[in-house]
Amino acid sequence: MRFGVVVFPGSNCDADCYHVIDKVLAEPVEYLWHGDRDLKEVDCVILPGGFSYGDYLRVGAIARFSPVMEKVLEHAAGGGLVIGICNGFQILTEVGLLPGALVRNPSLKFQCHNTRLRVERNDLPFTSLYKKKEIVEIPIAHGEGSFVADEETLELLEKENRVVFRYCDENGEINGISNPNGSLNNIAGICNEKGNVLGMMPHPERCAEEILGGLDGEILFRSLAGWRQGGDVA
Amino acid sequence: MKKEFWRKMGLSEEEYGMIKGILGRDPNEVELGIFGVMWSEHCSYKNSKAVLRSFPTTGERVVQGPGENAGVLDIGDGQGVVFKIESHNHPSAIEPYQGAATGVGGIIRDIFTMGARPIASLNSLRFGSLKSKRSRYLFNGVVAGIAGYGNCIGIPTIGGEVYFHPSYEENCLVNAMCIGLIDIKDIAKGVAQGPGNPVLVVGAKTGKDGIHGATFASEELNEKSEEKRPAVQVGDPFMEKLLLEACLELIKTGYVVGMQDMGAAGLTSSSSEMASRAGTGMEMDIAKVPRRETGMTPYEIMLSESQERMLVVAKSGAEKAVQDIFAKWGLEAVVIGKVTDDGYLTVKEGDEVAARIPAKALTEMCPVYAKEAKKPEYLIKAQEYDLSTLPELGDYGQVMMTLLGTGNIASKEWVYRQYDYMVGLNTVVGPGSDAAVLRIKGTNKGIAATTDCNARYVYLDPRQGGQIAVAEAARNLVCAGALPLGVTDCLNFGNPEKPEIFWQFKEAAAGISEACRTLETPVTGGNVSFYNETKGEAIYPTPVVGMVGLLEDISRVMTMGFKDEDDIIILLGENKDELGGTAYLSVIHGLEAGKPPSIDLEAERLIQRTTLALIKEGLVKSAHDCAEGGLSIALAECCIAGGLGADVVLSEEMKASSLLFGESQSRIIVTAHKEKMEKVLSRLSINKVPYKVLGNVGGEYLTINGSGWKVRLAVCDMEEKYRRAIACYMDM
Amino acid sequence: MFKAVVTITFKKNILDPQGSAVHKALHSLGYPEVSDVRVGKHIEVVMDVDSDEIAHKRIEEMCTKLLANPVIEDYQINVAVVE
Amino acid sequence: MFKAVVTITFKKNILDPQGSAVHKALHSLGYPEVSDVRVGKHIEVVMDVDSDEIAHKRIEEMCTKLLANPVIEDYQINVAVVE
Ligand SMILES: Nc1ncnc2c1ncn2[C@@H]1O[C@H](COP(=O)(O)OP(=O)(O)O)[C@@H](O)[C@H]1O
Ligand SMILES: [Mg+2]
Repeated sequence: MRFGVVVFPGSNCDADCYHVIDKVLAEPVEYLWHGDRDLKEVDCVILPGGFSYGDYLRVGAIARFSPVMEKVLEHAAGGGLVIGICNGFQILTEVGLLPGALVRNPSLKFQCHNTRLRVERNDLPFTSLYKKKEIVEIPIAHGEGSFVADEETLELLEKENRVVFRYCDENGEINGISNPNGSLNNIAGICNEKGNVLGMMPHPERCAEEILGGLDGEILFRSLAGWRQGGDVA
Repeated sequence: MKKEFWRKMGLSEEEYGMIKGILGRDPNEVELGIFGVMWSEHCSYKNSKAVLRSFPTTGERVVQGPGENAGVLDIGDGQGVVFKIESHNHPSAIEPYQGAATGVGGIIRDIFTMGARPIASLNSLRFGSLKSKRSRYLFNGVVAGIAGYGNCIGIPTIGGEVYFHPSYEENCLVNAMCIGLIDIKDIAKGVAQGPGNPVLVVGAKTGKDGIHGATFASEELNEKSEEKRPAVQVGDPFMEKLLLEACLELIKTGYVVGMQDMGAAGLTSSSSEMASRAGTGMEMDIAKVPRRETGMTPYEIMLSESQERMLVVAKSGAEKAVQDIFAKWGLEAVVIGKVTDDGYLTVKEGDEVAARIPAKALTEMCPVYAKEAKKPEYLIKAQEYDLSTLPELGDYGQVMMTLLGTGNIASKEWVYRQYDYMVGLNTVVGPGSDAAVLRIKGTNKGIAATTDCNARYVYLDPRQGGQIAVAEAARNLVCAGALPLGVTDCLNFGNPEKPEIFWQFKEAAAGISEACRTLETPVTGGNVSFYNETKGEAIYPTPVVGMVGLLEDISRVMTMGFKDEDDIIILLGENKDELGGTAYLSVIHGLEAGKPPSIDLEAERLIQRTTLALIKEGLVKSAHDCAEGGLSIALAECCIAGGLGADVVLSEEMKASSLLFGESQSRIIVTAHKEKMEKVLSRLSINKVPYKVLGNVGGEYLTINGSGWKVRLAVCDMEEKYRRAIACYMDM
Repeated sequence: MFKAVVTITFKKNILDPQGSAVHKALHSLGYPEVSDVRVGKHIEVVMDVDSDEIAHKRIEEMCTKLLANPVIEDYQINVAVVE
Repeated sequence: MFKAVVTITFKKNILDPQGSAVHKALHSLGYPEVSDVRVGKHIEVVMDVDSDEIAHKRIEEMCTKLLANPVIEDYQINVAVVE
């Protein structure tokens, strides 16, 4: 599995994702410059966290017009894997690959801390090595991560089983207290219909080494790395 | 020249005379403006230089001491740690969000100007009481500003400190520290070498903002301060991120001769300092400087403090290559002049000469003053206060809970949860512990960092307070398993023209000096911030010590939380009957009096080295120093951090309040597995370190048994109090 | 020259935490008469075009393309001539 | 009931990074006619007061106390009656 990490001028988790794939997983990985229309034939595109173009107007708003995104859209349409983490998730909703939007945390504050997530499905290339309903700990770090969508969209997401991660408590309960940012239905991550595009607010790359406090995020990258190349997405 | 004009520039009559002497003629307005900022305290250190000379600045590991944009220490393998602290107090008091944000931006530039990649930030903050609306407004804005800038640029904010005290009510303190990592061979300096080499302005456009920021920082705040609008700027962290990446890419090419960020006094200070350091001159056509607004005068362009700009001296012929790199990042890089060999700073607008001044006249030739110093009256009274008459409160558990819930001791989680402290994947120990620890990828090493200053001690005895600030910083690093390496300091004081303030400053600096010598932590840079007063009232003297340390083996990193049931708790150091200057006195008795705790620097050093050896040998499982609130609070913090209780006996014959809440220095709490205890104790005996076995870890309660008294508190109750306190105030 | 002022507000069903925070703050500052607060964005775009009509058309386009996100936001446009 | 609309923008000489970012983005999206962009805040405050005059007085106060920081921002107020 060849990975590509997109670099927007204001990305700041690009090197972190690269590090995990290169040094922890020892898998091939390339940087993809925002101004180039070239995905370097990678299998999985990562849109990393950060502040793509400063995020001054709306998070992810300007990034969606960058040349590389044209190719990412094509890649996704052809069934290629795409994962957007944090700012990457915001970009995916702006560009329309995923529904809904991410708005300001009700606390009006940037929030950086660990969260517990329940893995809602493990039949995806991104989550195949997690157990179903497994509770994992992955940190968030965002000011605008509150997931919103209109009612129909939300219903559709639930009906089609497209919620991949939900904020939960230590027993896996989904409730208000375990919801750090007011996301509807405690949504932390969703996928598209085909299941080849994932967006999530928490940062799996930040817990992929024991010394940094956990390995729950590494499982996601290992799932991807082990996914059969060209294999069908469930 | 009219007297009002040079007075307005902050110059004295003698200084004006000197300038005329240097130039051999009357200066014009532009020249006077340039002298005004360069000879301001903020840029010239004219009132503090003589005192700062006493700092130890050399050592085996010092690659770059004071004088450059930041200090550099050798950490082995050809790598260096680059670090510096700086104040942004006055702007933050006027516009907390932007003031703090641009403070962070400024110190980050100092680090990457050296060619280093910034890897972490810290900050040291002081506000008035949390009960005050204005303080909460400032606190809220400052933290948001630090977060807004640091999170966006992607540099983790890994630690710092926050204190609340009424003396900061109007004049908050915002000190920002940044740490970078560099291959020593790649260090870039702020020098304009090689006559004929091109000089470029890179980064953001120049606007009218911040004109006279340096002079502003060299005056007291008053009702008129709010009118000094231009002195506050708006930061653009995205622009700085672009500038950072472009500069680091540029330095790799080898085309850079010298580089300096445009901080206080903008183009003026960067050009004159770069020329002065190299012994060269510089000629610039400011008509070429890209600007944001029309109709700017030479005076305004030279003095603008627009953020996110750098001055670069490149190798001749490399102009295009430099411009290409900046273009890739969407930035401008414009040649505005060249290095000359005449020693003059020549500012032209087109063909017109707007200013012509010897570069060294602006730097080295600035007069240095030895101010009058006088021991303040308050000190004698405060130190003589008779503490023996204090009533002994019975319910020590209640006192502990009260202390855990005061802003100065309570968890700073409300603050650091707003900071992205993880980005970069190096944060092994984040905020909330004694010191933060970063790993260095590709090696087994780690760097630890902290900032510290107990201003109450400094107020009650500036020299001793200065010593303790250094000792505590070093102790915090040691508790993380790191060897303290060096210091950057930010000396925040009132108006130095008052002999009492200057005395505080001199004494505190002397204390820092002494401690740095004994603990072998040279000072590689820092910052002085005077005039922190409002309406004639000075802040508490606050010499903040920023310190970095080295872990040779990151796997030996240490944290303060208790680890396992039945581990043995050992206290290194001695409990003394010292309540002067404590949090207990201040919070419970409303008193800020007495002599601060004594400190024996040699004993401190011994305890620190011994603790470090125990950690390196893997003999202990946790380490935490006793600081504000004393032994009882330190124990509570170990319990809360580890989620475990403890059973402790304090058998000494001493007043319970002194034993529990006294803040005697040079004490560290460690825990060890039962089977390692003998070995630990024998090490301590051999090293002649005084110690006491206090008890053991376990259960859900912290129980402290004294002679005739007992404290028993549930860990979860203490945690609730400790973690929620600041949020409670801020939700008001 | 034309100046278009675009006002962007959250759709009715979207929570406006900034508005609520300001509302709360105003109450605690002693303004009980305040019964609702909404916070939105104000964007001024100066354009060098020939007619009011073109100005309208172009700014409308900018709004749908970039300035507003129709999933969460409504916008309102005002165009005026400037010297 | 009165509704006050407060528009808050950075002062003229103050850098407006948001405005510059949008300006740049609009250019690269094919709107070269855009010559300036400023981004500010739009705040709607609904008040239950008796007269236009009081509404003005109170909102003016709220602006200086909380809504705007006169050090870097200008504000503009518009008050209208609402049902
Ligand atoms: N302004 C701040 N920014 C980030 N972290 C902070 C800040 N203030 C305090 N902290 C963190 O809270 C912890 C406790 O700080 P402090 O009370 O100064 O402890 P100590 O007495 O050990 O120096 C430290 O880990 C520190 O890094
Ligand atoms: Mg401290």
